Amino acid sequence: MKERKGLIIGSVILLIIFIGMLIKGEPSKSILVWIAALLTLFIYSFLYRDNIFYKFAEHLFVGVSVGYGISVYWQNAFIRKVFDPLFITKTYIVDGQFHLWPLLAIVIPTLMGLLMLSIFTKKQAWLIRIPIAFVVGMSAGISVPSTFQAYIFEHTKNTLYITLSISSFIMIVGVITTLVYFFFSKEHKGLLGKTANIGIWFIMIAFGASFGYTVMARISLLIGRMNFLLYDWLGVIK
Amino acid sequence: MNVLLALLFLMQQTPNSLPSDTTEVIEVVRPAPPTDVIAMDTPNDVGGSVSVQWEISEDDGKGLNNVILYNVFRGQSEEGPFDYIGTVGAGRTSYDDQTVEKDKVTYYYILKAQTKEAVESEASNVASGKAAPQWFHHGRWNILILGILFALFFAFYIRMAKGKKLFIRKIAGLDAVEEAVGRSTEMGKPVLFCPGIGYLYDIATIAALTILGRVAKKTAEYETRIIMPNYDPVVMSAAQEIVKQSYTEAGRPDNFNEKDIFYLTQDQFGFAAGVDGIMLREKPGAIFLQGVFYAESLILAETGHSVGAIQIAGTDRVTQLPFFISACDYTLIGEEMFAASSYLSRDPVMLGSIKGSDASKVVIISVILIGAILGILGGLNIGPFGTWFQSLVNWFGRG
Amino acid sequence: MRRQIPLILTFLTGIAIFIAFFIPHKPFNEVQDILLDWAIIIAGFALLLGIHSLLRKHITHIKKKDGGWGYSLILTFFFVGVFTVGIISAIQYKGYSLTPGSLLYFVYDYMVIPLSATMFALLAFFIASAAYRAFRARKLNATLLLIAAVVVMLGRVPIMENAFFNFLSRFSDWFMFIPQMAAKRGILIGVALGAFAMSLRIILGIERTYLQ
Amino acid sequence: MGFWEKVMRLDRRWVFFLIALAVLIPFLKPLRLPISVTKPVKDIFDEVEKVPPEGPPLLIGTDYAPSTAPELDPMLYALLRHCFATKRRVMLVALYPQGAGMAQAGLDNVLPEFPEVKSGMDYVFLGYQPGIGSVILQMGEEIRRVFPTDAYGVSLDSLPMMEYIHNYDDIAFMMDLSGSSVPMLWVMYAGARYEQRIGVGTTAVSAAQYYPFLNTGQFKGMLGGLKGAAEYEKLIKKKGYTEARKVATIGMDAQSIAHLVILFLIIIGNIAFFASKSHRKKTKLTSG
Repeated sequence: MKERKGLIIGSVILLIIFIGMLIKGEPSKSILVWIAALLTLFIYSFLYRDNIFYKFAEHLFVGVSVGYGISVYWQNAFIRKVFDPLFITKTYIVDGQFHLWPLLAIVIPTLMGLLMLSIFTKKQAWLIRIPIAFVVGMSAGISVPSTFQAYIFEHTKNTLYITLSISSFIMIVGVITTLVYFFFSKEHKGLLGKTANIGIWFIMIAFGASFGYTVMARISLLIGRMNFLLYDWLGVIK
Repeated sequence: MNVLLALLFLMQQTPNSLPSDTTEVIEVVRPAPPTDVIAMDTPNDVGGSVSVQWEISEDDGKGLNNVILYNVFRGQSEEGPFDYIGTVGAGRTSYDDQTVEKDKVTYYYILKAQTKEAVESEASNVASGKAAPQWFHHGRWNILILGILFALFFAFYIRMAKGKKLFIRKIAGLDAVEEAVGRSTEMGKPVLFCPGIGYLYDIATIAALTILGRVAKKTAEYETRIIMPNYDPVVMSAAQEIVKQSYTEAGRPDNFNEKDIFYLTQDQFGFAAGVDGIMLREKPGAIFLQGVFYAESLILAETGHSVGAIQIAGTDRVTQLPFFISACDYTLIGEEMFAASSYLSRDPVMLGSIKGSDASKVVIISVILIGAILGILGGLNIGPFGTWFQSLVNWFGRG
Repeated sequence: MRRQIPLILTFLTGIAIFIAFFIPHKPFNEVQDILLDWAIIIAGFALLLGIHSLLRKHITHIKKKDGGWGYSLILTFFFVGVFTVGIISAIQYKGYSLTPGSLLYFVYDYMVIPLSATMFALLAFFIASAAYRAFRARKLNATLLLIAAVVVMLGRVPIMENAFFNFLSRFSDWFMFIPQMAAKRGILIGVALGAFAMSLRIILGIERTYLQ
Repeated sequence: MGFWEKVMRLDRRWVFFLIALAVLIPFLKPLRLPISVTKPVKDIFDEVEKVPPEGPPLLIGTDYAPSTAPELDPMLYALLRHCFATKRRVMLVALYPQGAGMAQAGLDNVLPEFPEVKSGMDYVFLGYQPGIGSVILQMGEEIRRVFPTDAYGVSLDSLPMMEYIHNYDDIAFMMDLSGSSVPMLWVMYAGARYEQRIGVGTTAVSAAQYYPFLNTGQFKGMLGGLKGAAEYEKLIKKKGYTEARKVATIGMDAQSIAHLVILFLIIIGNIAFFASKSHRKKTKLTSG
């Protein structure tokens, strides 16, 4: 309970600092800046605990982003890829000649899309599996060659840039032991176990290092927001 | 990659006017033209493109050192006339003419070097070439070969596996699924499954959905509520089907509530804000963060931790793994997540494919080891190892 | 039937894209782009399901007037509002509603971006709390995590100008380039093999959880 | 529960509070932690010093978006202040769609401090053009070909400053601010083909990948992250050019303090962990 009290006092101090600055500084006269600043504070209030301000900002954010997303998607999916080619540019008519294939290339996906809506019927709801099966099959087909290209070949090749140095040695040991850690079909005992252990050390060191490396970028984000609050909104700093 | 894309983009662009009008030339010192121009079909394409190659001008980087550009011209016959088609910078020795209208028709090319003062050299020799489409991408042999080899491993091990009991090493994060759902049930709290912000065409999302199937079966058995906010509506639809099926298999189809698997928003941080809100209000006892995650990973995992849930995370995005490792109780690292469906089902055929994947790993490790040995021997200038090493690296670098 | 058709479709789509990858000749060169377009169109329809799912949930809340229905009202209001703005902008700019100067662009600039930036910046707090909790020398693995993080963090903000910090700064860069990269490559090759196995299982119809 | 156990289970909101203070305090009361100027930054400063006042301009590329603005904006401000305070001319160009907004925001921020600086006389803002590589190449021939007008629609020919400026020959130094791969394109096209001298300003995360290009001289210098910007601010201050608020220096203070706070928390957490562990062992021994 005592700890709670301390926290409340801490939060109140922060609030007082802000109110003090609001009085002392030259707050922005733009309503947009005020709205953005208040929403920023609303969202940060959730660091203390869930409250009505955060709930308000959260629901506003979800509502706005869905409305925005559907507007953009509407445009990209329906207007550009279905409506325009079907009725405006008529891609299936070239030099006055009718071509079946370009028409099918619009009609087939539209029909598959309509099958998504089969979920609303009770009996034919299974039809939704057809578009899902199509998308999954497509992703599997794309993933096979691209994983080879982008991951296996790229990383094997880059590992093989070898010089006679400690760095090269560490690189090779690191890649191999990490790969050994991902052996699933053998129990990690004996030599395999030891190698896999070195692999997990490498993984842990790597995770620690990239964690530490990222701190700066994250703090930068907060500095950016703080600058907005103190400079653009409150005008306390020149 | 970005640089490559930009380069491709640049190649399609041509300056919209010709740098040829020079009105006040006082003394014209013409640079030497490029030499040994050859033209040939651009390999591994759909046709409509001819590659022109040449040796740089005597005054490019040496001699007068005043060449800054090469202008490429194309004609229908050896005598011309030649039309300007594009420009590349000094030092470059090739240009892909992608504006060829007809395949299998011979075109003629000449080049001229150009200086900063817009003085052009004499024309180079005339080269001729035809464009043609190809039926096989020769730069991708390596992918086809390795792909077939690995696929054969899979076929072999799947065939071997039928009807056998296969070993698979312990994956702590997956063993914890039952514990997590069980604890949630004891506390009378729901289970939250978050598939991240991937689409159904991310393999990691599909892997997450297979995990969802097992989790849902457990929640059905324990009669615990499962909540799943979604980023992609296609994933939502698939998830609804999966959970419904899991509940039917567990003999409790009536407990399935479609409304608990709902769409939230397709905005990265809007989604994070929404899921945070759900965590704070529903106070789930177990949280599964499985799939594709970007910066929101830590926002979700820290909020999840603050409500006291057991958290099991998993993703193939390496940049986010450090945050899951530090904030969650269990984390499936990369491939562990793809192995999950085999691990959880214990189906011999599925486990066979895991064995196939391990065999492929042995191949890659061997390649790296052999490469390292060749590289060291090559580095010490012993025998032909250096060249062998180079060809190995090149083989991996093609395509 | 209800199972076979989807499985066959998955097989055919997967194989078609895989084969097309190796053939630059027409019409194979376009297969992947066309099918990706199809997926976008399908996703467009699926979005209708998403909107239905979201609105049904919140409209029921509002109708029942149960706890927090006011927030559901806010969400619905802003959704409808921004959606209307999107339609107006689309009409105004002939389908290109995101043209700078349009109302939708304004919403993006003044609402979506600042709210995203604010949520994003929460990470500054969370990265600190996660570090405090996780970086304890419990076991060897956790200790390695801790040491690597501390070394790199010290290398990032040289507090003093001396040889030690100069070395640390260089060392943390080396750390990112060599040991960090090594493990990352190992994980990524593993991910690629796992994804390859998963894709094969899907194409061959062994993995069918997603089609339950 | 002993003291150390309490520390171990410290409410995470205290951590949030400390981080908030760590970032807030430097804004209110700059600490001016010592910043040592590194060579890549000094090189950039020297290059800008070599730009002749009222002569050929410094070209600044603003190829970044709001997500990297916290790190790159301070560089833009510092460069603009450096030039405006010393009567050096500036040209701004954006090859990144959102970059034009960033450049305009930068000008809006800095211009009030220099009432005598006029668009078209002392600086020209070219605006945005799509097609990164080809724009860079064409600017090497004639800037007017790609940018017939400036960002405000005024013909370049009517701007006094542009009278003798046609291509890279007339530009003293080029500085690209970007967290993406655009600086590499500047090096490949403007640098390699037109021998334009180029410097880069980038985020702390991307900085590491540019070091090799500093060694080869393809980039004449580099500002890396907030730290680079802070060092640059220090150099301008030392020359007495401006008294303006030093965004990056404040930011760097905040960075250092926040990093120290996190390191301190990690250390305290570990002390608490071991202290409470040994405490528990002792109690076990006595009771057993």
